[in-house]
Amino acid sequence: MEDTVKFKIENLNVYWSGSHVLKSISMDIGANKILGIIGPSGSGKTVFLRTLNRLNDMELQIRIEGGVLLDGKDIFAPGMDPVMLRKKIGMVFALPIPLPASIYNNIIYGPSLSGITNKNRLDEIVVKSLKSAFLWDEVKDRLKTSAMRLSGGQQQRLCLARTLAMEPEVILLDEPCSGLDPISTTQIEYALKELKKNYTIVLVTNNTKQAARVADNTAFFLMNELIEYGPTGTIFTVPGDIRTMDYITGRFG
Amino acid sequence: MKIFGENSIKNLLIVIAFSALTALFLILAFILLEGLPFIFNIGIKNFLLSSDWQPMAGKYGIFAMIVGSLWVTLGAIIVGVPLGLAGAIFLAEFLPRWMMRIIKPAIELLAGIPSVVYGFIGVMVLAPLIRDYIGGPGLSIMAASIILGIMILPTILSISIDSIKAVPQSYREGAFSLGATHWQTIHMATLPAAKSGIIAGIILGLGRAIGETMAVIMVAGNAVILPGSPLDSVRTLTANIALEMGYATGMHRQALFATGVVLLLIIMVLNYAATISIRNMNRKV
Amino acid sequence: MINPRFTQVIAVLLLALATLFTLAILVFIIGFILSKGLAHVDIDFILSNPEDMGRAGGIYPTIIGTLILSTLSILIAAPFGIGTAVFLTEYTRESRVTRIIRFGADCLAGIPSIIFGLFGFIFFVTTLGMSWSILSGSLTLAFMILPTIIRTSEEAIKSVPYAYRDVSFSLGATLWQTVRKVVLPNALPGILTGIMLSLGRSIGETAVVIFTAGSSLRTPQSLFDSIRTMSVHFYILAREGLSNEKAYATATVLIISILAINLISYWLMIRFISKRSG
Amino acid sequence: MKLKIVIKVIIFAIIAGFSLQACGKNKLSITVAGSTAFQPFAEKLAGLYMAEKPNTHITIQGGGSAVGIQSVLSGAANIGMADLVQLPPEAKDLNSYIVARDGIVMIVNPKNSVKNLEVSQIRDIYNGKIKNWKELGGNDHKINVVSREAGSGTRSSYEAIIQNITLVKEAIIQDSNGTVRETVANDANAIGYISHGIINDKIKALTINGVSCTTEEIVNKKYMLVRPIFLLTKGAPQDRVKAFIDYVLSKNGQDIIKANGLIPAI
Repeated sequence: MEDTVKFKIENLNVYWSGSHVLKSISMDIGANKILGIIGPSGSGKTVFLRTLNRLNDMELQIRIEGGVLLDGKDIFAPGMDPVMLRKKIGMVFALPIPLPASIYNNIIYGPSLSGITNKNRLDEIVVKSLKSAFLWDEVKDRLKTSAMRLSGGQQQRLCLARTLAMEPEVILLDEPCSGLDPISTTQIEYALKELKKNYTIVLVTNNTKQAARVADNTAFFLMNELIEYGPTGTIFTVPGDIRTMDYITGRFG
Repeated sequence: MKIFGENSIKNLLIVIAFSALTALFLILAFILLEGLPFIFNIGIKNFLLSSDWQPMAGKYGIFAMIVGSLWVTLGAIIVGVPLGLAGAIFLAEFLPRWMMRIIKPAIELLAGIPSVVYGFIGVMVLAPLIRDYIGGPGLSIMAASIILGIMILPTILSISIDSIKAVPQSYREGAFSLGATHWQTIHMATLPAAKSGIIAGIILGLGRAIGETMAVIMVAGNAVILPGSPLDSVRTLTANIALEMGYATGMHRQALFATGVVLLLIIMVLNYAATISIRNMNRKV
Repeated sequence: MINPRFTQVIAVLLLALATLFTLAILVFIIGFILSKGLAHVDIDFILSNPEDMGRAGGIYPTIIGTLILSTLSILIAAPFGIGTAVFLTEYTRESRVTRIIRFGADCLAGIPSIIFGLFGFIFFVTTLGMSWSILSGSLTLAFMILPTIIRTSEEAIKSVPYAYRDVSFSLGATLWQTVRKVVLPNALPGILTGIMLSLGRSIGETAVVIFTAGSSLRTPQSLFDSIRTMSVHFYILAREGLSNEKAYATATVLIISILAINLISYWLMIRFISKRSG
Repeated sequence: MKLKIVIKVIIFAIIAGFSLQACGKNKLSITVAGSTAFQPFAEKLAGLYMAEKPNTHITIQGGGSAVGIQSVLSGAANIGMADLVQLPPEAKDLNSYIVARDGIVMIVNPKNSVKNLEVSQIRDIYNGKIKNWKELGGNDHKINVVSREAGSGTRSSYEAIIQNITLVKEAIIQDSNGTVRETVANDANAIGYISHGIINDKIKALTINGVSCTTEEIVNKKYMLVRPIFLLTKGAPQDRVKAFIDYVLSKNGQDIIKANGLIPAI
C-alpha cells in the first residue's frame, strides 16, 4: 500500500433491485501487486469486481454511489467511456468461457476490436500472450482448432491469455480456479505471480489458501461489507477482527 | 467517432424495432378506412345480421358467412383437437425421445404443405367420398372441417407437446408414488397442469382455421346459405373475400373490406383469449 | 370397478391409434401427390416454358417466380425481424415499450393471410401504384413473415449464453461489436431455422400472391413485373381444369421443395442443439 | 461467415441482374388486364405477336372483367379485357372492340338423361322453382345447382341473357370455369354453365331450345347464350396499342382465336 495506488475506492455503495449489495467500501489497490479478495459466497466479492470494470452497467436496476478512481480519475465520470475502461482492465471469469471459435481467434478478439488488423502484429500478440499464460507449448501446433476442445485448465489459461492480449493495466480474476484441478490451479497461480511484475491483479477467490499463497494484500468481505484489509501476512496471522479469524480458520464459510 | 457509431446503430435499431408495430398499424388503418365507412353506411344490422348477399342487387348481408366461418371452425376443432391432443400425449409420454425426434418434425411437415394442396386433395378425394357415401353435394361443411382439422393438427400437436413437457417431473412423481398407473397419472396430474397451454394451442389452431382461405374455397362449396346440416355447402368470410375480390369495384369492394374488418375482429377476440390463457399458464407454473 | 391397468391399455391403444392416423394422413397426402406427379416431373418440366396456359410444357417461369418472390421477401423481412429481436433482447430492458412491440408482433402473427392480401392490394398495388409486381408481392409477404422472424430470432438470441457477452464486454467490445461478433454468429442457426420456416410459408402462400404479385405466366424482366409462383400455378391448373397431370407434377415439385426446406431447417436445429450442449 | 459472403453475392447478383435487364429494356411495353376467360387467348396472341415484333413487350394480367375496366380507367393497363354482355356504366366512355365471342354452355353429368332445356326451365332451375330432375324428365333426384361467383363475367352475361334470375341460395359457387366443370363431372345431379371453349367428355352439353352450342349455330345467331369479348382502351388507341388490337382483329389473329376454341368476332 505504500507503493503507487492504482485504484482508489471511496465510500462505494451498490444497490441492486432494492438490496444493498456493497456497503461503504473504501480501499486502495496498489499497482503491481496481487490483491486477494476472500469471503463466503454472496458476500459481494463478485459485484465489487464487476464494478471495477463497469461490467455491472449492463445489469438491470443497479445503482452505484461513491467513487472509484483509476490512476486518480473517476471511472464513473460522465466523460469516461466504459469500453475504453474495459480495454485497460481485463477480466477472467469463474468458469472458463472460451468463445466458440479457434484458439487463435479467441486471442485476437480483443486486439482486433481495437483496430489491429496487421497479420504479423496479431501473430506476435498471440504468441506473446499464450506464452505469458504458460499455454504456448501445449497449443502452439493447433492454434486453428476450436477452443472448446481444450481441457478446463487449458481453457482458463486461454481466457487469461485472451485478457493479456489486450495489454491491460489491471487484471480482474473472479474465482478463476473454482472449476479446476490442483495441477491447473498451480499453473494459473504460477502465471499470476509472474504477471504481477507488469500488471495490477485483483483475485477474487473462495479458497482462502489460494489468497495466502499468491496475494500480496488480502481483503475480507462478509455480508456485503469490507471487514478487514491488509497485507496478506498480517491478515492470515494476526487478523484484527474476530470474524476474519473465524473465516480463515474455517469456522464458517 | 466510435461513440457516434454506437449511438446511430442504437437509433437505427429503435426505428427497426417499431417496424412490426408500423406494419400492424398500416394494415389496420387501410382495412378499417376502406371497410368501416361502408358498415356505417348500410348499417351494422343490415350488414351483420342479414344473410342476403347479392352485391349486384346492392344487398350486402354477411350473417350466413359469419355462421359459415364459425361452423367450419367448430368442425375443424372437433376433428383436429382429439387427434392432436391424443397424438401429443402419446408422443410426449409414451414414446422414447429418439422416436419423438423423428416423428415430431414429420408432423410439423404437415404445417409446411401449402394450403392449396390440402384443398386439392379435399376436392379430389374427400368430397367425392362424402358425396358417394354420406350424401349431399360433397363440397360441404364436413369436407371443409376435416381438411381444416388436419391443417391445424400440427399447431395443436406441437404446442400441446411443449406444454405437456413443461409440466414439472415432480407432479408425475407425486402421482406415481401414490400408486397411480401411467395413464392415471396423465389424466389426473399431467393434463390438468398442462391445461392452459393446451387451450392456448387450440385457440391458435382455431385462429388458423378461421383465417384459412384457399383450402376452404376449394372444398366448402361457397353457397351463401345458413347451413342446416354438416352436409350443406357454406361460404366463409375468408372465401367471400377471395372469391369476389377480383371483380369487385365500388360498394362491392368496400363490402369485401368490411368483411375483412369483421374477420379481423373475430381473430382479435381469439388472440386475446389465447393471450389470457397463456398468461394464466405462466402464472401457475 | 374397472381395472386401472385395463383402462391404461385401452387408453394407450387409442392414443397410439390417433398418432398413427395422423402419420397416415401425412404419408397419404405426400404419397398421393408424389404418386400421381412424380412420373410427369423431369428436367424438361423444370427447365422449359409452359405452353397453352400450362396445359403443356414446363413450369420454369413459376420456379423462377417462386424463388425471386420468396427470397426477396426474406431479404426484406430478415433485417427488420432480426434487428427488432436484437433491439428487444440486447438494447433495452423489459418495459412498456418492449411489451407493446411484442404485442404488435403477436397481433401481426395472428392476422389471417387473406387480410395481408387485401392490405397489399390496396396499399402497394393500388395506393402506391406498384401494380401487381414482384415488389408488391414480396413486400406484402415480408409483412406477413416479419413476426415469425422476430420471434424465432429472439429465441435464438436469448439462447446464446450470457457469459459470452460478459467475456466480450470485458475484452473491451462495444455493445454493437458484441452483438455482431459474438451474439449473432452464435444465434445464427436458430435465426436460420426461423428464416427457413418463413421461406416455407412464402412458398406455400397463394391468396396473398394472387392479390399482390398477380399471375402472369412469363419470366419476369424486372422487379415491377408480375409473376406467378408454383403454388398459384398449381391452383390455377387445378381450378381451371387445364391439366391434372401438370397440376400433380407442379404440386410434386412444390412438395419436394418444402420437404427439402424442412429437412434443412431440422438439420440446422439439430446442429444448433448439439453445438450448445457439447 | 462464408455463408454471409454467399448471401451477399446472391443479393448483388439479383439486384445487378434486374437493374441490367431494366436498363436494357427500352422495349415498347403493353399491359393487358381483365377477363380470366380471355386471358389464355390473350397470352397466346401476345406470345405470337411478340415473336413477330421482338421489341414489343406485352404483359397479360387476369383479375376479371371488372379489374380490366378499372385498370384501363386508372391507366394501370393499356388494354382492358371484358367478357360482359352489358358493359357497366363506368365503361361507357371507353373505346370498345369486340374481338371474339364465346358461347356459354349448360352442362350436366353424362349419367343424366336430360338432353335439352327450354330457357324458362333454366330460369326456374336457377331461381329454385324446379328442384328435382323428375320435373324435367330425369331421375328422381334433387338438382344440385352450380353457379359462378358474383361479379364473374360469365355469370353476369348468363344472367343477363336468361333474365330474371335470383340465384337459389343453396347453389354451390365455384370461382372458375374449370371447377364448375369438375364439380359437374363428379356429381351426377349437378347442373352448371361454362365457357364453350373448355367442354370435354367428362360432362355433357345440353341443347337450349333444341339448338346446340356449335360455332355454326353461334355464327347463325340461333344459339342464344353468347357473350361478346371486348378489348377496351381509354381514348382512341395509339401506336403500339393500336397495332396489337389490329393484330388481334386481323385474319391471322382471328384464326388463332378460332383454332383455340373461341368464336371469331367477324
